[in-house]
Order: sequence, then structure tokens, then C-alpha cells
Amino acid sequence: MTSHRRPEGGSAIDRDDTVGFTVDGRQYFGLAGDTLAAALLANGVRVMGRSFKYHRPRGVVAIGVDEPNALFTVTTDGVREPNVRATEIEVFDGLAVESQNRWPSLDNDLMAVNQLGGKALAAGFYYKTFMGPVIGPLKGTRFWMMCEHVIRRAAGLGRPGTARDESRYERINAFCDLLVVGGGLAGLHTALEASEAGKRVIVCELEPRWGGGADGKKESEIRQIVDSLESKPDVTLLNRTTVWGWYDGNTLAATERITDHLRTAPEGAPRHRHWVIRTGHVALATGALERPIVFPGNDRPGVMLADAGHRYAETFGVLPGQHLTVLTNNDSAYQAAAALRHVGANIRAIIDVRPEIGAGAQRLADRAGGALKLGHAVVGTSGAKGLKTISVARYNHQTKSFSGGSEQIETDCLLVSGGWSPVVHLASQAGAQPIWDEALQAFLPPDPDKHWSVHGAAAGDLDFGHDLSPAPAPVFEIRHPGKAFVDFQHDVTADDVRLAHQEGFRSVEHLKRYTTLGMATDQGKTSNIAGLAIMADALKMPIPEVGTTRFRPPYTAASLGAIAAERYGDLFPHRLTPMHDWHTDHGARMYAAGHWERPESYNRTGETVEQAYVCEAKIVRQGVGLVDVSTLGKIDIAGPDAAEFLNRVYTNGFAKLPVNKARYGLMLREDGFAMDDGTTWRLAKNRFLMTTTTANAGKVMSHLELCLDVHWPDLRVHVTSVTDQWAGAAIAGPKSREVLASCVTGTAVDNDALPFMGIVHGTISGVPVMICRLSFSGELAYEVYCGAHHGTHVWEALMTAGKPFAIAPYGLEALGTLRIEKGHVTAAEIDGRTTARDLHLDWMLSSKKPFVGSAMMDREGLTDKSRWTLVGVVSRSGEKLHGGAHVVAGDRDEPGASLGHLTAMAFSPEMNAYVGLALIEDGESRIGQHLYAADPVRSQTHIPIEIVSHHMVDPKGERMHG
Amino acid sequence: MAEPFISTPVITDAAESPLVGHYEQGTFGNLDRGAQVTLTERFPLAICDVFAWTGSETKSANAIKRATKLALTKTRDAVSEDAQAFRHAPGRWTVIAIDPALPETLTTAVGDNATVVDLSHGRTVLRIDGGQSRRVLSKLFPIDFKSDCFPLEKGIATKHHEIFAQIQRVGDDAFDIIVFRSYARAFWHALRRSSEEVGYAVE
Amino acid sequence: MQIAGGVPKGLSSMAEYSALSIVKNALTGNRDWKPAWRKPEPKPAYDVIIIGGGGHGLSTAYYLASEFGVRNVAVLEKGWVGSGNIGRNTTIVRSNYLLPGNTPFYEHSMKLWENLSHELNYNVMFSQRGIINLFHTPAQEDDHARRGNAMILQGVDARFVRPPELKRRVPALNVSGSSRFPILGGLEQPRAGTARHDAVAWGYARGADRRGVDIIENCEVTGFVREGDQVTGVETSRGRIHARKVAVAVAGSTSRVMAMAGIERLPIESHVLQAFVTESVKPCLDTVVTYGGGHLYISQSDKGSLVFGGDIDGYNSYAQRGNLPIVEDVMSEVLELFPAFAKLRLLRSWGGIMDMSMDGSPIITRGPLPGLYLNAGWCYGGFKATPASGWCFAHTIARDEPHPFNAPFTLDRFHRGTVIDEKGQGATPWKH
Amino acid sequence: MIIACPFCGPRDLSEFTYCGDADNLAARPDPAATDQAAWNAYVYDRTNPAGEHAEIWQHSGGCRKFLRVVRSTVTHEIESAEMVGPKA
Ligand SMILES: Cc1cc2nc3c(=O)[nH]c(=O)nc-3n(C[C@H](O)[C@H](O)[C@H](O)COP(=O)(O)OP(=O)(O)OC[C@H]3O[C@@H](n4cnc5c(N)ncnc54)[C@H](O)[C@@H]3O)c2cc1C
Ligand SMILES: NC(=O)c1ccc[n+]([C@@H]2O[C@H](COP(=O)([O-])OP(=O)(O)OC[C@H]3O[C@@H](n4cnc5c(N)ncnc54)[C@H](O)[C@@H]3O)[C@@H](O)[C@H]2O)c1
Ligand SMILES: Cc1cc2nc3c(=O)[nH]c(=O)nc-3n(C[C@H](O)[C@H](O)[C@H](O)COP(=O)(O)O)c2cc1C
Ligand SMILES: [Zn+2]
Repeated sequence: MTSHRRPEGGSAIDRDDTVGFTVDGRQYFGLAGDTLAAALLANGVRVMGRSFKYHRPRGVVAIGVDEPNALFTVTTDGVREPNVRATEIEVFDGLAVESQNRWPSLDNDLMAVNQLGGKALAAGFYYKTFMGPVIGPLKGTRFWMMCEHVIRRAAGLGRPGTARDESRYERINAFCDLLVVGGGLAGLHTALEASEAGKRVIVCELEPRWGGGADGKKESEIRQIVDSLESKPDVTLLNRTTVWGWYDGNTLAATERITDHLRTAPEGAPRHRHWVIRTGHVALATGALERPIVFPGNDRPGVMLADAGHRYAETFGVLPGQHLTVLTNNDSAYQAAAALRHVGANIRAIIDVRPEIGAGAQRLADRAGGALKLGHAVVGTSGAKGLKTISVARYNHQTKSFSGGSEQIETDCLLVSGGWSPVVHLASQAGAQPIWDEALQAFLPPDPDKHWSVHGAAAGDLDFGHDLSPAPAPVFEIRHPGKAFVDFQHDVTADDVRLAHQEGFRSVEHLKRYTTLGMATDQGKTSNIAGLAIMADALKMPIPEVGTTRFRPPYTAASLGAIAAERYGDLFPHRLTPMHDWHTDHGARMYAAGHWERPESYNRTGETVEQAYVCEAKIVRQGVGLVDVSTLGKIDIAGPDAAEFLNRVYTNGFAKLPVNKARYGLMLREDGFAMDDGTTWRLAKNRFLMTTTTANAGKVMSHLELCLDVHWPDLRVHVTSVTDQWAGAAIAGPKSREVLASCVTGTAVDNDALPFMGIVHGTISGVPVMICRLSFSGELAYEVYCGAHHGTHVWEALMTAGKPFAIAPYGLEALGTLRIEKGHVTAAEIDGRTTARDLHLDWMLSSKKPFVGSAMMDREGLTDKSRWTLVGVVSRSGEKLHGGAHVVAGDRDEPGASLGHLTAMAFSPEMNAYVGLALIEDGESRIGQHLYAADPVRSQTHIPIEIVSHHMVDPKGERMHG
Repeated sequence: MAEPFISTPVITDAAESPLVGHYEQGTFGNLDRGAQVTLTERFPLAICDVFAWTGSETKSANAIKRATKLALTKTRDAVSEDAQAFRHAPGRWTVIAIDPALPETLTTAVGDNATVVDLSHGRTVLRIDGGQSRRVLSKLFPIDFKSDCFPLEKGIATKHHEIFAQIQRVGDDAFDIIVFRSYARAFWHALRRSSEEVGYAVE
Repeated sequence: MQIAGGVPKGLSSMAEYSALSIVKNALTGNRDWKPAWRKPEPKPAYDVIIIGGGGHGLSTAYYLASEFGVRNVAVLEKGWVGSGNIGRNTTIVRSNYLLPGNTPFYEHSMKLWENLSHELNYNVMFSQRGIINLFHTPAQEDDHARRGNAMILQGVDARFVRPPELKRRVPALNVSGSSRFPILGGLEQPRAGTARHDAVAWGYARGADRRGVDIIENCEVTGFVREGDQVTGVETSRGRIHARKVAVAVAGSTSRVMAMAGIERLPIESHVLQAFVTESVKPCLDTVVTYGGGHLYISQSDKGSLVFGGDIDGYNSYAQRGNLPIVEDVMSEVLELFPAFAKLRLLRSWGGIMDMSMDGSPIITRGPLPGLYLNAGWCYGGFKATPASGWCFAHTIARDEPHPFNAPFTLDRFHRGTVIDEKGQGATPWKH
Repeated sequence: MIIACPFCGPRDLSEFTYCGDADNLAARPDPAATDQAAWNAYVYDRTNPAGEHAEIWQHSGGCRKFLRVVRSTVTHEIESAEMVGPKA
């Protein structure tokens, strides 16, 4: 293969540093500083990809983020990254990439038969067929799904993998006065000026190198500015950093690529860093992108953007071909031609659709050499795997007519320039419409406001050098028979655009959706303008009236890993109770409850969870057990109006609660449904400690704060979350008092000193504790609270004191069993849809005072007799019940309608049966009925049950009061 | 009207840091330029929330000042050798001291002017110091740590992930981060991870 | 081979779509394809005007004409057909509801979906690839069982899948048990799936048009014409149009449009929901998966993009674009489930304006004024409802009474307290 | 989005929790009153304007105070943010 590398030149490459890399296992060599595209071009490789639909062979057309064709999969440590543009992959020794969307190989892709579908595969064809037969085995959606299966495999680009990506992604927050997007000359100058005025500046440039599209002659100027910026403490220069999203409040998102181009990453360095930049002002200096012209055969490998060809030579010392031709509608391509000639390229011809050109262009044409064919156009190309010849005909771009025959020119690279489109994407993300500029035949950014400005080429300030005009002739398509591509990657042709028009899909947004124009990985950077120009032509409307499709983040695709940085995997936030290590050291299986981790059960070797929890529950009912309740929400409520405040937020009264007593309370939402329950302890006249369920701790806290700040600012009450301050352990069981008596000092714990719902203060093993006698299990029980740093110490002291009584720790499962037996409710029953009455908590609804929810709780929907109410359920067959099973009246074959469902189940050692709680239609009246618990989705069981009162064990509460 | 202080007072010898078993001393991460930040846990400390009643903010600030000998005013946060305090909400301060008697001292000092809530057990204080501390913190919080935006002694409330946290600047390059005790281990893990790039020492 | 559904006699004779017609047209250079629907000028009056050319408005028009014999109908769309939420959703179709008020309605919708491509002679690419709702704790397992059992007892398909099957069917899913919320299993509705959202809008538009309905784009309703309380027409950007009945199906714009009719307050808030697609990749996810440890729903389109979404941004908005924190949250949930996808790349994100109701369930009703009909409150679940919503709304408009399927979806259920609250969040619409 | 908390200064959206329509919350009926219509309207009905909207946000990851924020629901532009409740 011929080398296309010039003997000299190439600002980015290091000629002394040869690197080896592989494509589909085949070895190539490039130079350090090369992109994959440059290195492959240097190796004479032309086919770098296959298109989406027709699997046509494609070469590289661009040099940057607008590249639609040359996509590869990069695999690092077994993790695949599909669809990476060859123009963005920096080669290093050992780089291994894979081509995509081809089988068996890039050069010979059997899927290319799709091309034979030709016109039948035109836009919208999917919608018109594949409906399948209306009868028979393929009716309904079957036939389509069969076809879809094949279509899906043909579609898609690169193949993703299944191996976990172990790379590190990091996030960082930044603040500045000025964010400069784009490190070309315009951006660098803007940054310099601002930094000299003392501003805090961040400059982001997506390329590795500074300077953007600037001419090679500007290198020292660029170096100087960069050096000067680097020396300023308040300037942050970020290369390989793409600003991709502009969000409200001048918050911008950027991705910095830190290690992708390195063979080995430095310790601690993330692969990508997600920058969230909050800035006073944004300076957009994002440059302009050259756009191609649509003409038949324009997708043959070897057809390339003129500026790209120019820059491959200048930056990488690579010629895009041996015999070059140029097709243009504007002056900028003359510069490219002249520059390429200067580095030794052979320019065969310059074909310009314009009948005449200015002196500047003429001078460059003379320098470039080759035939200058004004008023001509390319009407076709040929070449099997790459461009060999082009056909050129005389063309009048005003009348769009051809004259004379066509002439063949041999060329292996056609450089095309269809004019320039300023990069308006970011400015338009927030919704502002870009503005059409008739002279430039391009959209310019909308009018800036005080939050942003736009500079350089992005502002339409296209300066190609003196004597050259930035204004192109308004030619977007050379219409001539043959497949002419508008969107390369998605194989959208000019005829597809016209077909969309013909079928009524005339809005640009319809055009996009019907043809998929602009929906590929390049998001239409090379195709959108041509597409809408062709539509405008069909509609006989000016381009601005057709408008553009909406710009959306991200500007270029951003890795999911970067955006998710530090929010997944082992960095997911979690909270541990003070006794966490003790639990895990003693065999506890931990259970993820929101942010918290809680012991589920303590599994002695070989035990199942059920064996463990039954054993633990038995120990509590018969002896004594200890459970960690530290995760309960705890709120300190203080102030002269604290009791009044509680009266308003709880359904029941708190004003008369004596000091050192606790009370069970229920809260409703404003709409009258139950919200949360818990006990509240009066520690002093004006000081309460409220507990909430673990799950609702945050919600209740905010609710209280809202009530105080928004509804009742006149109340003198302070609320403070003290959840973390206290470790809590509930000691429960007939022996619990004896255990406490043996270890608590400073207070008595007998029934007189510590009656039901009483509170005392004492010490355990030298540590101050607060003890409240209350019971969730229904047994004689106490909650022992101490400072969290003392949690393990007190827990261990209780375990030691309990040893003579065979104390055992119990987990959430056993706790659940005990409360089910007692008919105590939790989140499974207070599920946001139940009322106090449904849960038999209507005794807590005070009629003496209004409270949150009182005005709404008696509406017909909340008092309807057929509502589901809480009952107990006992398995009559001894079979295991399942939470989530439904209660039905009929047998397995004809279960009938659901009457409600089991909210929770457990094996009750006390009743020696599987029991549960259920919410069922008119529950009260069904007590004593024999029904079934049906779980068809999971266990397929259909278990005979008896409906009982939800108070299954010790309904009178004698044990806990004892 | 002052309520008796509700005590889970003092930290006894039995007190245990949440980082026990997870606090490994040494130097870690990319040490090409040495350890550019130092991480420490400050334990044990007395920590209180002081919540002034409307109209009593100045009196409360003065009371905190008296109790801690900090150069505190109603609007100015303060740091000394053995105490620190910052206003994290209107009329509301976080006060930290080495003296375990802080909760009682404060309760007495503020009298009826404010509510004092002892949080000594409920919070963990981690310190980061060193030239790259701002960069590390920037990875964790959406807060501007630049010197003039985050002056010496200032304290603020924010959050990490969904979890409440507070930060006070205690030195030129030193910041104390105050997190829930239950979250301390997960946060410590994140803090260490974020420091690896610049190299860090745990003292 | 394809057998065409057939157009009723006397209606538009526009070309029937079929494999044959494609080949025929290809041979003639695709010159004979006609517009999928006409671009008529508005007439001065109609029997029924439907405001909103989204999925629900178009399907209502279609069923009014095809099922209820009401053909003198116009659909008024302020932009282009499908520019609203029908054109920007994550395309999930399912009927796996928990509460009895919802199930029959969504199951009716599912049945209509199953024959929709035929019915419309338009391939809406409904693919019954199943949905799997993952659960991660025993309590969540019970919740999912409760839902699955409710479905089965009402005749809807549901099954449990366990990690080994999950691993086989969704190889990239992290079922290792190492994650923060290890996967215990999933509730699958095999008949659920996805459809090509735009095609649904276009198919209904074409189907309605062929039955005589006028679909009028770029026609924004700017006011109502009333005689006393009675609504008798609308003012539009293309002039006044009279109608015997005016039906509102404008999703996120409900409050704005109803305010023009003098209804200033409704149990609805407009909130922005974002959605996301990655770049196209080869098939790697052949079903729809939802995450129980947070809020994420994800599938892969036929083009190969992963299509997914999560929570709404959570504040009132009419802006059709969201903010960064939710983007970060949603990506982290993708990676929590699929740690292999960290190197896949986000291609595009966008937003839609949801009509969030106070209980998360819809409203399909007569009123609140005489001559006015309201279809709203779809939150982020109205795509799947498109067929049944149109069908029931057409019934309600034509017969002046609801069908039993939509009888629970009244406007007064909020005040009466007969809410249908699938999430149990009460009147906080941004939490549904 | 950035909300300028009068106490904490400008802070990121992620620190705030939305609490709904401020004018509606301010119109909470007298709890002792049994005017069901007023309660129904308060709990369920919203004006939901396109444009200026007064709303309550809690600075939950900050000072935890509630702010009355006037914001455009069309542009997300924030006009003002004021503290509600007992001020200090
Ligand atoms: C990001 C996102 C993801 C979603 N994901 C799913 C999903 O996976 N599954 C699911 O079932 N649902 C989903 N939904 C919800 C679903 O898309 C909607 O509930 C449903 O499309 C709403 O009904 P529609 O199609 O009629 O609405 P729209 O398509 O919004 O139609 C309303 C139409 O009314 C028009 N209109 C408004 N005002 C006027 C006026 N004054 N005059 C004339 N016309 C007017 C609008 O332009 C619009 O075209 C999602 C929604 C979003 C935004
Ligand atoms: N190639 C061109 O774009 C081009 C075209 C015409 C003229 N010029 C010459 O270049 C000068 C104009 O320079 P300029 O600075 O306006 O444009 P420029 O093209 O030189 O620089 C723009 C830079 O912005 C970067 N960029 C774009 N979007 C970005 C994003 N989202 N995040 C990060 N970086 C992003 C690009 O990579 C590029 O380096 C003029 O002097 C003109 O003569 C260049
Ligand atoms: C199911 C689905 C799949 C999509 N796939 C793509 C895609 O592959 N490429 C793309 O650019 N956009 C895709 N989009 C997004 C659309 O381009 C567009 O952003 C979305 O419909 C909202 O419209 P808007 O951005 O014009 O407001 C998809 C949208 C949906 C709903
Ligand atoms: Zn604040």
C-alpha cells in the first residue's frame, strides 16, 4: 500500500515515535499524535465504516466531531466502547480497535445486499408493510416481531459488551466568571482578554490541541496565548473537554477525557471527568463546521470535506489522496487546494458551481494548479471500494440545469466544500431559534443576552484570508440521477427527503422522524442544512421559514459513566447504625432499606432465614431478645408551643401527656389518608422526642418544618433531626425487665418506676441511657437509647447482662413476625392509600381538635363501607402464606374477584401457624370466614385461610402492660 | 422557662468512632508530587446545634461567644484552637468544641434565648488540609471553595449525594466536613477516593 | 404475505399499504405515494372538534369515525401532528396495574394494541417483548407479587422471573448480588412491549383522515365560543370554528387550554419529564426493564438505541427541557443495573410536559361545562393508553356517558375521595 | 437551575426540594372550618400557569428554610426568592 504520509509537516505528530495498533487484528503503524483516521489514511486505508441501513462502504469525510462514517469499537480490558469516531481516537502503542456493522469484514460485508432493496427501502417503508396476516399463527404482532428480530440484528452500529466497566469516572464542580467554549483563536483571545481583566476563566477545548481551525502560520501566536493563560492562577485550561450541555442558570456540563489516549493511566486518574460548570457568562467560540454538497455518488470513500483534507495534511502530514479534485460553492476550498498543493499534492481539478470567482480565489486556483472548471458540477462518481473517477458536467446553479455531456476525471480524492455552518448548537439548546443569514447561507446563533456572547467563526465571522469571500453560492444539492446522500450514516438520500415531502411529512421535524435524517451519532452535523434546503426547495419556501430541528444536549455523545460519576456502584450513599459491625460479626444478613442497612436475621450456620427468624421470635416471646432500632427517625421538638404543635400534626392529643411519658401518635396527610406513625416522648414540659418510621423520617421532618415555616409561623417551636445522635435498641420479652434490672443503674425499672409508656434515665455500664417502656412486639419491652458513639458498648452490655436469660439478637424478619401477630401496622399497611379507619386506628382520631387531615378524612371515598380494612389471616392447611397474595372466595379453578391482599406474612411460633395481615373489602364483617390466599404469580399456591381479627396474639395487651 | 438540658451527655471512654476499622494511617494514591492533602478524623468532639428564638439571635450569638470564647457575632463565624462555630441557617449555629461539657455550658449560657440540641454523637467531623483540598472538595460538593467565596472561618450547610452535610473553613487550605455519623463511613470512602488523584495522607 | 385490513366503502381511496404496494411503487420510482393525510382548510363547523393532535386526540377522532359513526370531526393541532408527548415518550406499552380502577382500562388498551397495525393498515411496530419490573428486597417482592396477582385475577398475563432467567435473557444485567440493591427477581408481563411512537400518531392520523376526519395542523386554539355555559366552538389561529361538542386532549397543555374556557383550577400540574437515547448499538436488551431500587425504565429501540427515562424533574414546567441533576440520577441508575454500559454514550436527551394529576390516574369525562369533554391527567403513562383512551373518550363523546372502562376516571373523584392512587403519594403530583 | 437562597447564596438545584404552589399553600383554610369546598380546592386544585409561578422550595440541603420562589414555568428564569416563615 502506498504511504500517504508526507516526508515533512504535521504539527501534531512526533516523527520519532512510531506506534503500533491493530484494526480487526491487523497490525498498522502510525505516529504519536495521530488520530486513528489520520493513521489509517497514512496507511492508505479508505474504507473505514459501513452505513447503517444499506451497509455501504464508507470512508472518513471529516476530521473532527462531525465525522459520520468512520466509527470503530475500542476495547480496553475487555470492556467495549462502540461507535468511537476515528477522528477522535488518538493512537498509542497497543491500541486495538474493531470495525463495525459489517459481516464478515469491513471490506466484504454481506449485509450490503440491503442496497439491492433500493427504492423499496425508501423512507417510511417500515410503516407500510410487515403487518402480517390477520389470521393464523402469525396474526397479531407475531409476524412483525419475527421480521423485527432480523431487522434489529441488521441495525445498530457497534456491539456493546457485558463485562462490567471498572474504569473510574469522576465528577467535579467548577465556578467561574467566564466559561469559554472552544480553544480556537477566537476563544483563546476572549479568554486572554477576560483573564487580563482579572476574571476567573475556564476554557474548554474538545480537541487535544489548542488553536482550532487556525492556519498553521498562527502556531506561535497560539502558543503565546496559551502560555500566558497557563501562567494565570485564575484560569483553568481544559483540553480534550467537550462542553455538551447548557442547562438553566448558566450551568454547563462538560466531559473531560483523561486517559483514553494513554496506554497506561496514572494512579488515581479517572477515565473521564464530568464537569459541572456554573458560570456568570458563557463565551461561545465553537467555530464553524464545513458542510458537504449532496450529489450522486457523494458517499464513495475518497470524498471528503475540503477543510478536513487540508488539515489532515497540515496537522498530521498525511495527504488524503494522490490525485485530488475539489468541488466547491465558495472560496474557502481554494485555500485548501493551494495549501495541499504546497505540501506536494497533485490537484487535478477545481470544480466550482459558480460561473465566476473573485481575484483571491483565482490567485489560489493558479497556485493550486489543475483545471479550473467554473460553472461545473460533479454529477456522479465511480470506483468499487473507493473513488476512482468523477463525472463533471456544465451546470447553471441558478436554473439548476446541466448542459453538454459529462467529462470523467480520474481522482482518488474529491474534496468538497458546501459552505460553513457556525456551531450554534449550545446556544440553541435552551430553545432560542438560530437566525438564518442569507449571505453566509447559514444559521447564526440567536441574539445573545447578558449571560452569553459568541465569538469568531461561531458568530459567522468567517475569515478565510484577504480577498476571499465567506459567502457561498446557495447550492446544497446537485440534482442528477443517482443515489445522493444527505445523511451518510443513516443512508438518507435526497430522494427520501422529497418522498417525505410528497407523503405530507413536510415540517422539518416530520422530515427528521420520517426519514431519520439527523438522528445518527453525528446528530446531523453534516446533513441537517442540506436536508432542510432540499425540503425548502420542494416546498418552494425560503430556508428560514422551514426552520431547523430542535437542538438538544449533548452536543456530542457523552459517556454514561461520566455523567453518572460517583453515584453508582460502591459509591452509592449508604448509612450504617452504630452497631453495624457487631451485626455483621454475628452472622447477620443485612437488608438494604433505602440508604440504611439493617439486620434481617442472624443466621447461625446452615439455617434458612425462616428458621432463623422463627427461632428469634420464639426467644422474644418466651425469653428476651434485642433488636437494633437506631434507624428510626428521631426529631427533637422544643419550645413553648411544642405540645400545641403536636396536637396539630397528630390525630390524637398530646397536650396532656405528662413529662416522662410517651404516646403512640398517628399523622395524616392533608388529604385525610394516613401518613406515618410513631411514638413521641415528653422529656420535659416543652421538649419532646418524636420517632418516625425509618422510611418516612425525611418526609416527616420536612412536613413538620413546612408546617412551622409556612402554615404556622406564629408557633414557637424548634425542630431538629437527631436521628444520628441516638443509638436505639429494643429489648423485648418476658425477661426483659430482669435483664434491665441487672444492668441499669441510677434508676429503678420496676412497674412503678417504669410503667407502660414511662421514661427513665439511668446508666448502663457507665454510659448514660434513656429508657422508654413501649412495645412493638407486644411483649414486655423497652427501648434503650444512648449516644450513638456508645451504641455498641451498651448493646454489648445488654447482651452480657442478658446472657443468663439466654438473650439473643433478632432482626427485621423476627420483628415483622412479632408485629404481625400483634396486628401492628407498618409501611406495608400505611401505604399511602389507607385511612386510619382502614387500619382500626380510628380510636386515635380526636374529635376535640382539628389536625392535619381532619377536614378531609370523612369524605365519602374515605368512609365507604366496602373499603379494604385490616384483618388477620391464618393458614388453615399449614401451608406457607405469601405476602402479596390476594384473598379470594373461590377455589383455584374459579377464584373470583380479588377481595384484597396480604400485606405481610410470617410463621407464628406463638400460634404454630402461618399467619398474615391483610387489607380486604369490608374486612370487619368477614372475620370468621373461610377464604383463600391465592398467589398465582409466584408460588401458585391457593391456600385455605381463616379471616381473624388483626390482634392475633394477646389482644388485650396484657403482656406488654404486665 | 429554660428547659433542663436533656442529657446523653459527654463522651465516655466507651465512645467509638464510626470509622473504627476503616481508618488506616499512611500515604495513598498518586504520590508523584507527594501527598497533596491530609485527611484526619477529629474524634471525639462536642457538637451542638443552637437555634435562637426569633428576636434573640444577637443574644444567642453572644452567649455562644461567652461559652466558647470564640470571636463570634450574629453574622460572623469563628474558629479557635479548641472551638468553632458557624451559622448554618438564620439564627442557627453549629458549635463544636473539644471540651465535652459544651452542651451544658451552652444550655446555661443561652438560657431562654435559644434551643440547644446535643449532636456530639450524631456527627462526624473530618478534616482535609493541603494545597489540593479545594480540588478534592470540588469533586464532592457543588460549592465554590475559592478563597473569597468561602472565607476563612465561614461555615455552610450543603449535601453530599442526598445526605445533609456541613463544611467550615478552618485554615488557609483546611476544611472541616461535618457529616451524619451513620454516613461517615461511606463519606470517608468517597473522600479518600476523590483524594487519590492528588495523593493523600491519613494522619 | 400480507392481507390488507380494508377501508370502509365510500371513504378515501388512498393507496392501501402492503408489501405489494411497496414493490409496485418502488418500480415506478415511488412517484405515486400520496400524503398520509390531507391538509384540509378548516370548515366553519363540525359535529365534534378535538383539540390536540397527539395520540389521544387522533385516536379519539379515529374511533369516533370508525366505531361510533361520527365522521364530521376535526382535530386541531397547534403544531405538527405528534409534536407533543406522543412524539417524545419512551414507548412502553403495558397493562400491569395494581388497582382495580385501572386494570380493565389498560387491558382494553392492550387488546387494541395487539391488533392496531391491522386496524390502521399502518405498521406501528408494536413489539410484545415483555416488561420486567425488577425487585430488590423481600418487601418489594411482595409488592410485585401483589401486583402480579391482581393482574392474573383480572385476566392479565403476569409471571415472576428469577435471576438465572434474567441473566440469560438480559446478559448485561448485573445479577451478581454485589450491587447495592441486589436483584431478587422481576415481575414480567410478557405481552407488554414497545411501539414506534411516531407511527402511532401517523397511523391514527391517516386512519382518521381516510374516514373523513379533518386533521388541521398549525391551528392553535386560542379561545372558546360559548353561549352561556354551553361550549359551541373555538377560536383558533385560523379563525373561529363551531362545533356541537368540543373535546380537549392536550395533555401537558390541559390547564392552559381549559383556562381559556374559564376553568381556572384543575387537579393537574404540568411537569417536565426527560427521556434519553444512547447511540445505536447491536441488540443487547430484548425486553423492557425497570429498576425497583430507584426509578428507571429502559429498552432498546429497533434502531439500536437504548431508550430510557426516570423521575420527572419535579417542578412545574412548560419548557420541554429538563435539568442536569435528573440526567445524572438517571444515568447512575442505568449503570447500577448495567455496569457494562458505562462506555455507551448518551446521544440525545429531551423533555416533555406531563399533565400530572393529583392521584397519578387519568381523567376521561364529560364536562366540566356543557358541550365540553375532557381527556387529561396522563402523567408519564399515557402512551400505552392511546388506543383505549381514544376509544373510551369517543364513547363518552358520542354517547354522552362513560364506558365502564373509564367510569372511574371522573373529575369529581378527587373531591369525593375516590382517588385511584397507584403510588400512594396523595395530592403531590410531582411524586406520582 | 440555580436558586439564590437569601441566606446561603446561590446554590444548585440539587440542594432544593419542591413543595408546590406558594399561593395555594398560603390559602390553607382554617382547620376548624368545615368548608369542604375550600378544603377540596386547597388540597386538589391548582392554577398551573404557563409563565410566572410562585412556589415554595425547601433548601433541604442547606439552611432547610422554605423559600417563596417566583419562577417562570416557561423559561425557568427565576425572578425572586424570599424566605418564608419566622425570619431571623
Ligand atoms: C419523556 C416521556 C416519556 C414517556 N414515556 C411513556 C411510556 O413509556 N409509556 C407510556 O405509556 N407513556 C409515556 N409517556 C406519556 C405519554 O407520552 C403521554 O401521556 C401521552 O402521549 C399524552 O397524550 P397525547 O399523546 O394525546 O399527548 P400529546 O402528544 O402531548 O398531545 C397533545 C397535543 O395537543 C396540542 N395542543 C396543545 N395546546 C393546543 C392548543 N391550544 N390548540 C391546539 N393544539 C394544542 C399539542 O401541540 C400536542 O400535540 C411519556 C411522556 C414523556 C414526555
Ligand atoms: N475550521 C474552522 O472552523 C474555520 C472556519 C473558518 C475560519 N477559520 C479561522 O479560524 C478563526 C476562527 O477561529 P474560531 O476560534 O472562531 O474557530 P475554530 O474553529 O478555530 O475554533 C473553535 C474550537 O471550538 C472547539 N469546540 C467546538 N465546540 C466545542 C464544545 N462544545 N466544547 C469544546 N470545544 C468545542 C473546536 O474543537 C474548535 O477547536 C478565524 O480566524 C478563521 O479565519 C476557521
Ligand atoms: C423512542 C425514541 C427513540 C429515539 N431515538 C432517537 C435516535 O435514535 N436518534 C436521535 O437523534 N433521536 C432519537 N429520539 C429523540 C428525538 O430526536 C427527539 O429528541 C424527541 O422525539 C423529542 O423531540 P425534540 O427533541 O424535537 O423536542 C428518539 C425519541 C424517542 C421517543
Ligand atoms: Zn439556604
